Amino acid sequence: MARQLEQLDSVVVRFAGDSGDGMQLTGTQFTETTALAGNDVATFPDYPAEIRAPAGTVAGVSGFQLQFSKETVFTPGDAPDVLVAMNPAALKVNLPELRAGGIVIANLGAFTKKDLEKAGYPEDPLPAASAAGYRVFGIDITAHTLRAVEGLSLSRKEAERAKNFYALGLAYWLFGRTLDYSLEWIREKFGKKSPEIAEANRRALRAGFDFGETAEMFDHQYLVPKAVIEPGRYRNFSGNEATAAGFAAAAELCGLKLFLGSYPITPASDILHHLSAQKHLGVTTFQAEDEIAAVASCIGASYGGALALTTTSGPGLALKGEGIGLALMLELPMVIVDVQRGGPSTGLPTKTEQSDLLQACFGRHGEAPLPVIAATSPGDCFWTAIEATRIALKHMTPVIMLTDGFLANGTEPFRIPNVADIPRIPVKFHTDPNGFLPYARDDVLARPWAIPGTPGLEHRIGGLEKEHLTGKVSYDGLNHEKMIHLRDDKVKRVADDYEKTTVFGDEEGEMVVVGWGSTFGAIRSAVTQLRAKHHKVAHLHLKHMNPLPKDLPEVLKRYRRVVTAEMNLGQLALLLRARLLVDAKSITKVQGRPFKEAELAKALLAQLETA
Amino acid sequence: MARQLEQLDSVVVRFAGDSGDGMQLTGTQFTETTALAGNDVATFPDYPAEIRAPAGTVAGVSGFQLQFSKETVFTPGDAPDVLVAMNPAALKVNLPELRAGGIVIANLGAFTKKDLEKAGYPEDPLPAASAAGYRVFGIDITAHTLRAVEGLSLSRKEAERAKNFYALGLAYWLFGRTLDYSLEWIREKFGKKSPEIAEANRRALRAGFDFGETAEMFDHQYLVPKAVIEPGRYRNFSGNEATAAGFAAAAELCGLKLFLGSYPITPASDILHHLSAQKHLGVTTFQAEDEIAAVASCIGASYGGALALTTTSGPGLALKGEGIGLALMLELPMVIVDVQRGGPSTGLPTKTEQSDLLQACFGRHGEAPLPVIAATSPGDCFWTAIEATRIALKHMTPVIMLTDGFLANGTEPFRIPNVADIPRIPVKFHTDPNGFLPYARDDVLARPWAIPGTPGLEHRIGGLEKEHLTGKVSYDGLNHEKMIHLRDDKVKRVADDYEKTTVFGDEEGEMVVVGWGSTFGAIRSAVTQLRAKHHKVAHLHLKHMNPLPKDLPEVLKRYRRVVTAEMNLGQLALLLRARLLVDAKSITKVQGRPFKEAELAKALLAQLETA
Amino acid sequence: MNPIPNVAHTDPGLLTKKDFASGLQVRWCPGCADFSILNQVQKTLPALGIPKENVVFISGIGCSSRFPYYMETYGIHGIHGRAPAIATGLKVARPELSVWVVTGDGDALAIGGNHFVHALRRNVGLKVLMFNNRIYGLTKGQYSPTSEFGKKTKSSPLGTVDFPLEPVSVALGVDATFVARAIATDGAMLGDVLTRAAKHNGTAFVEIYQSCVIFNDGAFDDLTEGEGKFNNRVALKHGEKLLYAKGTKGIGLDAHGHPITIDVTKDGDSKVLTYDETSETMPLVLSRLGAGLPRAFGVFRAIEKPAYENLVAEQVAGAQAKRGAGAQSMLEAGETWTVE
Amino acid sequence: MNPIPNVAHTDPGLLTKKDFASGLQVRWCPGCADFSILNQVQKTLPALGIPKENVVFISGIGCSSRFPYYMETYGIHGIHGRAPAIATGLKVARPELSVWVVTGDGDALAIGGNHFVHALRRNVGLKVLMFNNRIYGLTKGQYSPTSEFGKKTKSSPLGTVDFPLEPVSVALGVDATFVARAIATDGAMLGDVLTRAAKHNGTAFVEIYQSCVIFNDGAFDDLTEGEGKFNNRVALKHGEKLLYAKGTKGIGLDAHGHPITIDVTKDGDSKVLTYDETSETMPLVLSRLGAGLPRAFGVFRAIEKPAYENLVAEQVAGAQAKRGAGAQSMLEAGETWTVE
Ligand SMILES: Cc1ncc(C[n+]2csc(CCOP(=O)(O)OP(=O)(O)O)c2C)c(N)n1
Ligand SMILES: Cc1ncc(C[n+]2csc(CCOP(=O)(O)OP(=O)(O)O)c2C)c(N)n1
Ligand code: SF4
Ligand code: SF4
Ligand SMILES: [Mg+2]
Ligand SMILES: [Mg+2]
Repeated sequence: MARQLEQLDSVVVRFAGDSGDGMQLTGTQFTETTALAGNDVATFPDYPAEIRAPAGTVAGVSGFQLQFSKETVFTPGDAPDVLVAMNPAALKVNLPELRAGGIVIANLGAFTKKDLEKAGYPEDPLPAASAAGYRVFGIDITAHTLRAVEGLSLSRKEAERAKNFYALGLAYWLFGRTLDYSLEWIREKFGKKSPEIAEANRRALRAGFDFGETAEMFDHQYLVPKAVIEPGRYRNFSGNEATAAGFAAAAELCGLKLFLGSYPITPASDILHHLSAQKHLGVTTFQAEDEIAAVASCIGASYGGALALTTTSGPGLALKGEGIGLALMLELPMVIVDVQRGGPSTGLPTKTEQSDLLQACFGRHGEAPLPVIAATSPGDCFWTAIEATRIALKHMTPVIMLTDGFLANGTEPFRIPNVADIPRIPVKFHTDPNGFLPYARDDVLARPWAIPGTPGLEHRIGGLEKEHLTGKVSYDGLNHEKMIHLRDDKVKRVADDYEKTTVFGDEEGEMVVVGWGSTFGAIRSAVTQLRAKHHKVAHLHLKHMNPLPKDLPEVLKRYRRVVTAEMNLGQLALLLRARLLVDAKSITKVQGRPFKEAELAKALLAQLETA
Repeated sequence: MARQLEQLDSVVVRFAGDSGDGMQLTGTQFTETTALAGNDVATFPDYPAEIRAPAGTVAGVSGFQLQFSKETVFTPGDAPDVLVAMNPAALKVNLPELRAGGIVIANLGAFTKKDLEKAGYPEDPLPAASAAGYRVFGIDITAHTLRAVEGLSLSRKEAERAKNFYALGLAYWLFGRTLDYSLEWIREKFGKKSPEIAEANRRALRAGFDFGETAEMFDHQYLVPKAVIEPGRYRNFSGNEATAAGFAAAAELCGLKLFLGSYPITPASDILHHLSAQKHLGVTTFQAEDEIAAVASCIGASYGGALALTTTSGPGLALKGEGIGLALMLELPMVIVDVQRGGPSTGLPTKTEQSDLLQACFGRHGEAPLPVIAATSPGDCFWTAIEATRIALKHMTPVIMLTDGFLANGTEPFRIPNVADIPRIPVKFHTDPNGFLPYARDDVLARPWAIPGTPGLEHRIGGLEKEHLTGKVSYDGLNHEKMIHLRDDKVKRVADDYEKTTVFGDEEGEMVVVGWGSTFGAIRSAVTQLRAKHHKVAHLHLKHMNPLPKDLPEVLKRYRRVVTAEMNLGQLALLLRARLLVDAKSITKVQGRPFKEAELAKALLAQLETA
Repeated sequence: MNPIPNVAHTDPGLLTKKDFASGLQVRWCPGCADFSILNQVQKTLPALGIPKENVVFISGIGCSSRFPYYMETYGIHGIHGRAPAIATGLKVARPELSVWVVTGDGDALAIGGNHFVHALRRNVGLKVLMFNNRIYGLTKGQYSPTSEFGKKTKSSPLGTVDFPLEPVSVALGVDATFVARAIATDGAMLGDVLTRAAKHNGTAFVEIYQSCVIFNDGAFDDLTEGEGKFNNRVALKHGEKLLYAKGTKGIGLDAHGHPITIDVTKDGDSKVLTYDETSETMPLVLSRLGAGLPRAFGVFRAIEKPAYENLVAEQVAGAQAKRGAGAQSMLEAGETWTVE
Repeated sequence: MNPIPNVAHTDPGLLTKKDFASGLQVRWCPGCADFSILNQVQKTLPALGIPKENVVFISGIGCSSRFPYYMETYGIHGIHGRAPAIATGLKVARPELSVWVVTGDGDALAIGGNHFVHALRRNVGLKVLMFNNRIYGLTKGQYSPTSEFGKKTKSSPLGTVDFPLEPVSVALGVDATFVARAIATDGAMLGDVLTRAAKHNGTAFVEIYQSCVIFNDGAFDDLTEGEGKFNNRVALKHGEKLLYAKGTKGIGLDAHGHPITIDVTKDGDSKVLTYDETSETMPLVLSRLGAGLPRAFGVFRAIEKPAYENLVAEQVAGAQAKRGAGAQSMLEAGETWTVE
């Protein structure tokens, strides 16, 4: 049957089901096929907080949303156009977010009375959804899958598990994709190890696709034309993968051994996982007994001449404060990655937030300044890792790199660079014993790195205040003040290397929206919307949170209003006010989820309407 | 011989010697006698960083400075008028600070060649000091003392140890004091236990006094008339003693058991020492294995219904960050005292600084606001402890109280209040199981305190985000945002109870100098000096650092300039800029020592001269 | 004056297992051995004669540390590793409460190792239940301080190079007064140990082998499956001979004091050690049974020593009795003078 | 590519004690036993055959932790309690260095207890010297985790109610591979132990009794003064009988494996234990010698086990040998596609 082929600029799809339903895999497969087909894509996986919440309950729902488009995509999209709901709980959690008139594909096989009860539905919600204007397609995916895999020697449980591939197949059909990529993936992943399971998944995938093609259920297929994308080789990159790869590349660029000292914590653990699988690159990973030991081990490793890295999330950063203070006093290079999550305390550990900015800037006793930089997208984590390393090594200082749960788990297509083409990071250990002074300073105020094993440079350093040049313990008040200022100036000089601050949009005008970190996409989209409505607005996205760019005051001055959009209570706004004395207002959202483009656009519009 | 009696408004005396010379005792005795004689007094003890630096070296010098006056005294004074130097090292360290033409009393017995060498003097410095215009009195205090105690059955070492009383006696004579107070003290302290030592000290004291009277060395005696002091009973109070007493009193005022969980750290340890000696008041002290355990034990104690207190200094506050975050999430009352010292890292552990303000305000992950208050003088630590307790209990929140090394060890005469006359601190445990909701809120947004042991109120709390009202774990984004705002509002409401902000000096004018903490005295004096020169300036001293007083913007607006004076790089200025968007400039000093009145006055004057 | 409510306590005699279930849906993975422990704890509590409102469960972070939510008692779900310190504060402030700590092998021995050790050496009256699944469950499968050497996990894809801790040895090394080991799924054994732990004066440490079906399935199969139950386990019973393998084997000592197996069927049981849980050294030896010897379960050590919270309270009470005073006394201590 | 300088090392054969003195004025109190240890360490090092530039001393905070400043080697004066963790990072990054940790009883066992324990159980090749003066010296006299029960100090004016830790037991409880105890002022004993510690593969833990003349004077007098030297001390010597009191007494075991005194003059030495420092249990027993028995000194345990840093390095080297690659491989892992 020939269907109507509708062309769309962009589509948002969300796959949702129980944690055990394999929705993350479905989402990833769909994303990669879509990217291969030439669309630009952004994703947002959303896990439940519990390891295994009771099956079928609202707490156990796992979701994966993606947006793909013929234009550049900055966010995983606001409201899904299509929701695949593998059970009633998934429907319950996700239906409220679907756009008006959106498509629901529901697995009727999981809409039994018991399932409805577990989800807390008194009755079947699908009729009401239809009545509310959603286009609801109820399909017994479970039964169709079981039928498709009949004859294979699988338990019922194993057979049923293929149903995510059925849903995937159907989704592929709906958007005119081919099955090639996933078929190849199945072959590689299961082909040898479990040929029966491979076959089940293959059959389910095809069955889903064929159902779309055959059954007279759908009267539309959708086509999203190819985006114009910079030529090159691409991959999907999550922020945590990109961070791990970034530091591996940075180690190569500076020629040092990468030493990761870390203690597992959600959502940062994956960086440890990725890097612990890279021993063949010469990477050393040390799973410490706690976060304090992790940062302390980095102090030792850095003193020994390694590229020292520690990765954590908010609670871990809190624990590392004292150790970072020592690193700063010793003026040893290292990078501390904080993958921010919902706080305070244990907070919402699997959700995203940007609320550690002030802790990163001020969370140490004494005058303890250090550079803080933030990644703006999953792929940008790669580049930010290299930049953090560059700063740490050039300026002999610990550097805090901020990412967040959204960046860490979200993915985006990433153009693969050639590591060999990236500028090296020069490092020179001091070796000359002649007139060696451990706290002498070069033109950026960095002190020499003199590592154990070098004859004639034996010296002692420590957390007590040290004498300028000699590094000896000094209790002298004037020396202390001098050193406080030196350390402060040293960090300030990091800004000398920044590129000129650029904005997206109008070079001057009504409003500049300042963002940092993972809100990049939402702000870019919202500002684009506003500009389409002929507002003179711009988007300025900060990467360097401390020190701030020197030309920032001058840029901000060109706009009547300065507004920040942040997933906290306005921490960047506070920083801008404190440092630049600009009346920055903030649009905040602290719901464990990124801004939606529309809600942000609306909030920005409201700002424009204020006096 | 009759001497000329010179009347002075105020005098600054510094006693200095080797750590083993007993200068702290000499200083304390002199202070108390002086206070008893009716002067107002402020003191500044200055210990060496080492336990026992090598005797006779510059590193081992211990000093005690005091200022006494017929007016109210706000600081221990800038430059001493009189320096008592028990050895060359003491002279070397302290002479540069003596005011031009000041008096030096040097113990010639310790000016041997070897002593001079240890202090790093190539030759006897006394002639040069005379030539430089100081009035130098060289006396062989050691020999005089030994002669005075001849005949007692003491070792030479014991005999020599009395020489600080000789110096004290001489100082008493110089300022027309009586020996009564110190004689009584010697009797009480040594009378029974070691009558020989008591006798030695007595004889040395008298010998010093008599030497002044008899020898024709001094042609002046000095008289500082009595100050007009509020009637009442007084004592000398160090900040740490006052803090300890403040919390003991607070416990009595609220009727709760005081639980102190602490880990020793300079300069906070004395609070632990004082309170561990108060078991007879029902005080429980727990010396924890580290600072994290200390704050954690407070969480347990507070959950159990005790008044929980933990005391520390900067590095300890850094370690407590995560625990404080939990307390904040559990909304349990407790007070965290940070006796600030020189940072960052181990820094200058025995010196004073005000550089933990931003850590106190922002040093936790997530949005984690809490009240921060600061004591302004040693005696004020008592009142601040009570205020901190009041806020913690009324608003069910952890409160950070900031003092510093200068307040902690410095003393001032303190008018002893009647604890019975201090307003009670009302506390009510929740007991009614009817409709009990652990996270319901009262009019100040405080939640009920329902302690274990109460039937029917069994409930679980934790660090995960909790549902409004029920306190159950909630992963809901909107609830999270609501709770973030509730916790923020709760802390903001603390400001509803503040008294009107007052200033010293002009109600409007050229400049308001804003201070906090231990700079009170220096700022007050400097502003007084400026006002004497007819500048329209005022001094505003903040006690509540977070939330700031609501009327602060309006008060600051009345002045053309807002200037802070702080012992850091301008942390309060940063806070004022961030919160109030005022262009606060800061005068900073980070030398491990408080401002001098004169240097501050000069810096303020310079501010007045800027555009 | 003390506003701590002086309440009439509920009658513990009326309590049943159900009274200790909070009603919250239990959210461990199906098959997780944590369920068995929850079940056994809820079974054990009613028999202890403690009013429910006097029971407090305090935990850190981890799958195991979700435990307090499922108990209808007072409880704190704390931060990672700090439960023993939180519990110490509570127990010292309120010695009359029954305070339980629930923790995992990571929570107690990685980040929380220090607080764990210090609670034990101080002999604070806490019941510390450590669920040992030899893995970090909540963070999805990294190795823990009790993971076997060479284990492949998410953070050790080539196998760990960390030598594991033996929790019972650690506890004995810091002079814990009550040390026991049990298996989550062996209800009878666990129930006995829990009851004895609850009645112990001072810190009672109970290591519970708990299988994590998701990230470390079958970790204890050699002890729970088939003949392993008999051949690989020896039960510690105070005053009884150390027999195992259905009585066919026993544990003795060689001349150097090293533990050896004795074939009882051949050599009789005269050389078999009679277990003494109060011995200074026997528990140490039994905690080190190496290759060829079974693992010991039950109570390793139980000795009498004053509990910390009582010592604290007695010192305070003693001081008060000698010299009761008010805070005014602190203000008036030392030298004072009067200005008229 | 690795810019770590490939230097010609100095000849360790030429080193003397003086070469290890930094020349900085030593700032402990006159009479402090820390001086004795410094002296002994500076004496021991030249004989070890290690180039001076390869020696690193890492400490925490405390009087003892000032140690690195006085050594003409590399050194870090760290933060309180974290020296073992700092040292672990260094040793793992640079296994060829000789890394020493100097710490106090507070630094190692109070705030630093966890790092201490984990360094030991991992068997990181560190030499950990713990100066045990049973007090916090630097902060002027509070009790420490090794202070005797009931001790009156600044923070325990009525006496402590904390039971102390026995550091050797703690170390054995976490399976340390080298555990020893010495007395600061007994140069010969300390020298022997330091030399053996330095040569040990893996963590060597040495507890050193060190008298603090200011805040805990005479703490070890029973072991160092008069007849106590003989009657209250037994020296552990591998393969030799455990004799003391000038050979008149010995240590044996009773039938339950409990240590007992044997009167050699009466009963001969046949029942006296021959010490085995590689035994699994004998060091445990010797660490628990209670009332009526002497304290043991010397090497309690010395066993062979691979050092952590070597295992780490071998794993990395093995992986590199199998599959050397550049970071580019991480970028290209997984699915990629090309846009033309
Ligand atoms: C300060 C801090 N660091 C790290 C974490 C992450 N974390 C939570 S639980 C856990 C380990 C859990 O292992 P275990 O204690 O064995 O408990 P299980 O889940 O196995 O029961 C970790 C590393 C955290 N919550 N807080
Ligand atoms: C985080 C932190 N907490 C507390 C302190 C204070 N402090 C310094 S050394 C010390 C204890 C020292 O005792 P010990 O380790 O026995 O060394 P000793 O001085 O006796 O040699 C303490 C509590 C600190 N420097 N840092
Ligand atoms: S992850 Fe393991 S320990 Fe955690 S709930 Fe699941 S089975 Fe239990
Ligand atoms: S205080 Fe004690 S340990 Fe510290 S240097 Fe002095 S004598 Fe030695
Ligand atoms: Mg575990
Ligand atoms: Mg000590």
